[in-house]
Amino acid sequence: MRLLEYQGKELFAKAGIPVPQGRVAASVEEAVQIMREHPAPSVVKAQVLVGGRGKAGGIKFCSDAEDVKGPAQAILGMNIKGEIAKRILIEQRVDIEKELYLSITVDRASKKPIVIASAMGGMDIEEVAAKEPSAIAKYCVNTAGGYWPFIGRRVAKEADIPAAVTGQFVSILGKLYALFFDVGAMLLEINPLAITKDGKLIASDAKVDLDDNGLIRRADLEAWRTDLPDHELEQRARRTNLNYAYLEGKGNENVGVIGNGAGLVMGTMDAVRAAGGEATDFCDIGGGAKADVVRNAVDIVTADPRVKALFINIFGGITRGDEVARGLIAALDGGTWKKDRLVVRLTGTNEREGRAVLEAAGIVAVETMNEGAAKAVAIAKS
Amino acid sequence: MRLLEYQGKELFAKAGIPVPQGRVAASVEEAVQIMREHPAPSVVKAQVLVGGRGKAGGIKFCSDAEDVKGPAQAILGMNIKGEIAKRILIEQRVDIEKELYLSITVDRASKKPIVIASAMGGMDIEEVAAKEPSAIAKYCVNTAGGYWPFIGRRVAKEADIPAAVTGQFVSILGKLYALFFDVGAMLLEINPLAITKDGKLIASDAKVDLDDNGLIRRADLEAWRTDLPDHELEQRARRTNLNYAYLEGKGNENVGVIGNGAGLVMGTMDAVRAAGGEATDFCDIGGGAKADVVRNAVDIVTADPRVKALFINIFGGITRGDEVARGLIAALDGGTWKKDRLVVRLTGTNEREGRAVLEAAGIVAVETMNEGAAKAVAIAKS
Amino acid sequence: MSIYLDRNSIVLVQGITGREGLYNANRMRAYGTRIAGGVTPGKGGQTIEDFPVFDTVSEAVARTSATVSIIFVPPPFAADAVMEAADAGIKLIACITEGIPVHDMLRAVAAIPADVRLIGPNCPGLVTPGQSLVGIMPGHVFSAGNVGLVSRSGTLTYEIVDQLTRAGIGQSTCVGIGGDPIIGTVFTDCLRAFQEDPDTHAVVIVGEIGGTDEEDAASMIARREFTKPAVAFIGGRSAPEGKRMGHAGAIVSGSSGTAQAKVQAFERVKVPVADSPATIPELVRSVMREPARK
Amino acid sequence: MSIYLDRNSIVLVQGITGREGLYNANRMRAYGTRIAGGVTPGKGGQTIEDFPVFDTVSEAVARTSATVSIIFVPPPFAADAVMEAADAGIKLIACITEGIPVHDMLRAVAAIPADVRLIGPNCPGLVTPGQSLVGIMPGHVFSAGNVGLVSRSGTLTYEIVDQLTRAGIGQSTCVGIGGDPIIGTVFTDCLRAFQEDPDTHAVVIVGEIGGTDEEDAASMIARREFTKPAVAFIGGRSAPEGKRMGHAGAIVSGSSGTAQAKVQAFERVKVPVADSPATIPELVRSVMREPARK
Repeated sequence: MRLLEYQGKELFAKAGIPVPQGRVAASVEEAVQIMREHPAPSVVKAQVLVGGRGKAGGIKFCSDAEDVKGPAQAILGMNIKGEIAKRILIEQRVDIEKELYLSITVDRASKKPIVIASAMGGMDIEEVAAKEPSAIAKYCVNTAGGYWPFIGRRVAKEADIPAAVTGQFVSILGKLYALFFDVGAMLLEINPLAITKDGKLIASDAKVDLDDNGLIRRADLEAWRTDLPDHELEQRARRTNLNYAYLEGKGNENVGVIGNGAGLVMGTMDAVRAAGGEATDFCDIGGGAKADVVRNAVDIVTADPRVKALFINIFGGITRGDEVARGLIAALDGGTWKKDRLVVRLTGTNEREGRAVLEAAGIVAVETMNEGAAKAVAIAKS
Repeated sequence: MRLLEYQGKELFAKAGIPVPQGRVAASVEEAVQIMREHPAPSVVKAQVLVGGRGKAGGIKFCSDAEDVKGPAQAILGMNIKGEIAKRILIEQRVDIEKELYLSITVDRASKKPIVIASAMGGMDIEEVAAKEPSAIAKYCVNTAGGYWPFIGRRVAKEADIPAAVTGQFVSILGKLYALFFDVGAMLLEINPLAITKDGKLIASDAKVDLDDNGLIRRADLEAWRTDLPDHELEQRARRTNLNYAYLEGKGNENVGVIGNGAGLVMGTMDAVRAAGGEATDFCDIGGGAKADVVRNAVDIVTADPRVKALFINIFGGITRGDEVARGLIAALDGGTWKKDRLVVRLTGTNEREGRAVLEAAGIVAVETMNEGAAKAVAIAKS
Repeated sequence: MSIYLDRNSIVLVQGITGREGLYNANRMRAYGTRIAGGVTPGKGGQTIEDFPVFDTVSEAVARTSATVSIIFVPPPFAADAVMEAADAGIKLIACITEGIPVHDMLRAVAAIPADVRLIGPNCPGLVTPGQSLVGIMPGHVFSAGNVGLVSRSGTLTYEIVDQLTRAGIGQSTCVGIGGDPIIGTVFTDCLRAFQEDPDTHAVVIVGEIGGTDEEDAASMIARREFTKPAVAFIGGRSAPEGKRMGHAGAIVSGSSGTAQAKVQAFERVKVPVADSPATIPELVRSVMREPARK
Repeated sequence: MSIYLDRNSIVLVQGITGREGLYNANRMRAYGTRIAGGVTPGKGGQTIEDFPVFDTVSEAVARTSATVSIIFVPPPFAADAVMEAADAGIKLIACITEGIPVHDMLRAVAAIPADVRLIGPNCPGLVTPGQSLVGIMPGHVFSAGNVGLVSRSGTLTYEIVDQLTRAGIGQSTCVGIGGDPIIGTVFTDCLRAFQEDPDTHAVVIVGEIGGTDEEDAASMIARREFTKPAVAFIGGRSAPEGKRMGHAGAIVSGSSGTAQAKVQAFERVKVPVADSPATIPELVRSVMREPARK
């Protein structure tokens, strides 16, 4: 679950990490009220998850309550790379001397939290990595040992963080590390971590990605979820605990894909493309799905008007073929989707029972994934 | 730093460990007021650190505001094994079905926190260990991994904790473990951990020993220190950061002992006893002591009227002989102690310089520890 | 021979009284796996469908001499179950549970002793065909033979194994390592084990987008630490950047974790990458015919 | 030969710009120890009395190839310094600092890699006479020879070494393991090392009240894992129960940790226990004359 900048900064502030004074507004009136209460040179920032909002005009300046109207009006409702800015963050402007980079993320390879820092902040860290890899310091923290200040000193030294702010840097990293575990983060990124003209470190931006599975331990953070600007079908899927992603690319998406297991669904998407079509979605009903899950998946995937054919690809392990078949029949019975635009491939556990259920409803399952993909694409193009 | 029961229970309650409703009183009036506000069958408990207060009459019962006067009067000011009860804890009585034992302490051998539990609570755990060692379950927690509920389940199983309360037991142990690290404890002991007649676990007693060195991280707890009923000279020593223990045994203590390093001081105490005397104190000026520390040590040790001779035994490592000698001269100059009741042994780092300082003041240092002990005992007996 | 698991492995089922635990305990037993019983806290002493149930893993280990455990415990309690197994002396743990908090696993992998092998979590388990199945895979698609398989995916693995079996290519051991960001066993661990196993003559590596496990495996091959014939497949070539494909592991972030990078990494070390699961058997045959890489 | 430390050991001083750090750096250098420089965060690049100062241990290790570090850092920061040294690849760490929170050390010992030897904290360090001194001991009392010494005490150790040297008994290596409740190296670690060292012909074990380190050492001798001649001394025989003697380690709690129990443990395994430091040399001579324990 990715957070908007203002949410991330709220977490930072609670954790003792310095952030600029700021408040969030959802309307021009609120923005005016904020500037009336805190009249100071400020920056108005679109609260969106996509990158590049600055270039898209999502960051503007103002200095008083009158002055904020224009920027607020311009940004609220702005479409930035397909994402609508529903909120703006109004922050007091900070005089910046230099910009650093600091983040903590989960490192798959070492199975540890990894700290990444650079004295070249303000730009995308991947860009820095490409241009000047030696400007980046990385340190995998021994989870068992936890954070010790020496880690901050070592990273600061290796990243060429100015000596004058090393003390602050070490302290901020310690707090960031504690926050990382406290909220169950996948990523905490401060870019830029600004050095102000008077020598203070302050988090100018905040990028926070929380582990969805970890929210069982932090139900309080779940409340922020509604702020996320995902596709409507994704929101609906999430409410029903379905692994679904709405895919958007060249506009040629035409085959709805449902399968069990992320790998198989991705393989199915690949097979659809290889057959000349394009998947409209990624929909994984997971292991051990019962009939109602299948029914829900069919409902959501077929609610997408781009779907011209639906390909259901099940290889039963923990998932049982008969359960899937029953859910499918129920979805067809209760919905508007027609079985002539449906291709089913069913194999593995309880394959025979499942096929029997399908055949009783007049559906003949195909044998292989490639065969199913070809058939689905043919239907979609017909 | 050991805490009184009421202090320990305050920590338990904050950590979410169930304790009986209770309040502390320092006077009969306060006790009456408490019972007026909470009239219920209650127990009045002397707040002392020594064990065996029950047998000594330090635990009594009452049921209303009138009723509490007698017990309060009897216990407040009571001398229990040399310790004066300055406070009483008035707690609502709990109907106990069974008593368990639970503690966490620092295990030197494994270098880990060790959980100790038994279904035989209410008596001294050493007694249980002697009588029925199989009734005790021990588990060294991997500090790196931290506490996981399986640890509680395993300990509960091995200690034969009744299955009906295992869930509560696991939860309480988890909270106790978190508290252990939170406060930097050397020992957290709940004995008894009572099972009430209605099947609830509750901490009937609380024994908490905090790591003195850890208080740099928990200055808030330091405030409780004044409550401790140590000997007045020990309190004075602690305020000046001197490692001093007032020793009381058979009443034949006669030689004040000062040295550098706990081992050497203990060795000196042993040598004094071997020479037919007995040390009045343990006083370690530590490594690298400066002149003012020596002076303070002499002042405190000789403030004890039992001291008939003073034996200062220094083997210089990080401690420099000349510093010690200068402190000693200053103490003699500024105090009332006479050099004819003083024996000094000085060797190691800057030994020559130190001896020169002493000789200039008319003090001849002895060569060995045994020689010094013999001489000090002879003076004490003269 | 095989890796990790064979006909002598004695297996416990943690969460045996749950729906999936019991269902799969029966399926594993039917396959021939030596299931010694199960563990469910609070239900010790019971017997469920002839499986003895214990309160704790340590008790179960003491009574059954089990050294393998498979975990079907709900996400909030699953990391605890992993730690319990490791603490009790279990040496091979397959954690099937999906949805475990990543931070639970960060703590767990840091605390597990070095001699304990954890497969997963969020994995289908592992199988040594004809000997023992510890997982949720459909046993009938596997056949005994000399090709090892290691995969980040579950169902895609069955798909591929099915193709191998239909083509007459049997397997030594198949390991589904799971799709979570933090997993106990990665490609390189399995390749090291396959390298040591005389009965594994070639290996199929089933990767997917996200992370660098495939690149790490390719580096290991480049260093000649794995020298047997190998074939790879990468799922998710058509997945767009920035979209999470079902589990947190499968996501392309910027230039990292792309299918293209992984395909190139394997091709650089002369490991052919299949376009579709259907072509894998053919590639396996061809690499096994070739002289070994030197 | 020797244990842990010899003339080739290259040593860093953490906290070298502090009063004790600098004083002892000079003393160690005067003894002959190869002091490569020191570390004080924020003071890197300076030179203090010819010692180069670095900001971090990892930088110092990269520049000097040091493998040993001695720590003179104030208590709140000392465990951090220990971790920093271990993280930077230092293999032998002597932590002199007294007063480190026990919970800091609980975390530190759990996180230090197995191949790093930590001596202390709250210890006087160690010395291989005539070769290298890493600690705060007065160098002049030591003399090279074949008797190893391991002690929980600091100053009492000097006392005993002084007696040995005066009696003409030289030492292979003397290790002051420290008096804190949580220390990196215990008696049994040192005995294991002395057992392997051909130049150590006998060992003096200086224990004190509290804990069970002495009993553990005796058990090791009972198991024949240490078979060289040994002599013991136990400080604190006259200490009363329940009083903490200076440091948290030295306390008799009920029946555990008494001097009596420790004396008996050693006597049971035929290790003579000296009544006074003064009688140790004589006992050492007598055990070295006897045939080895079998």
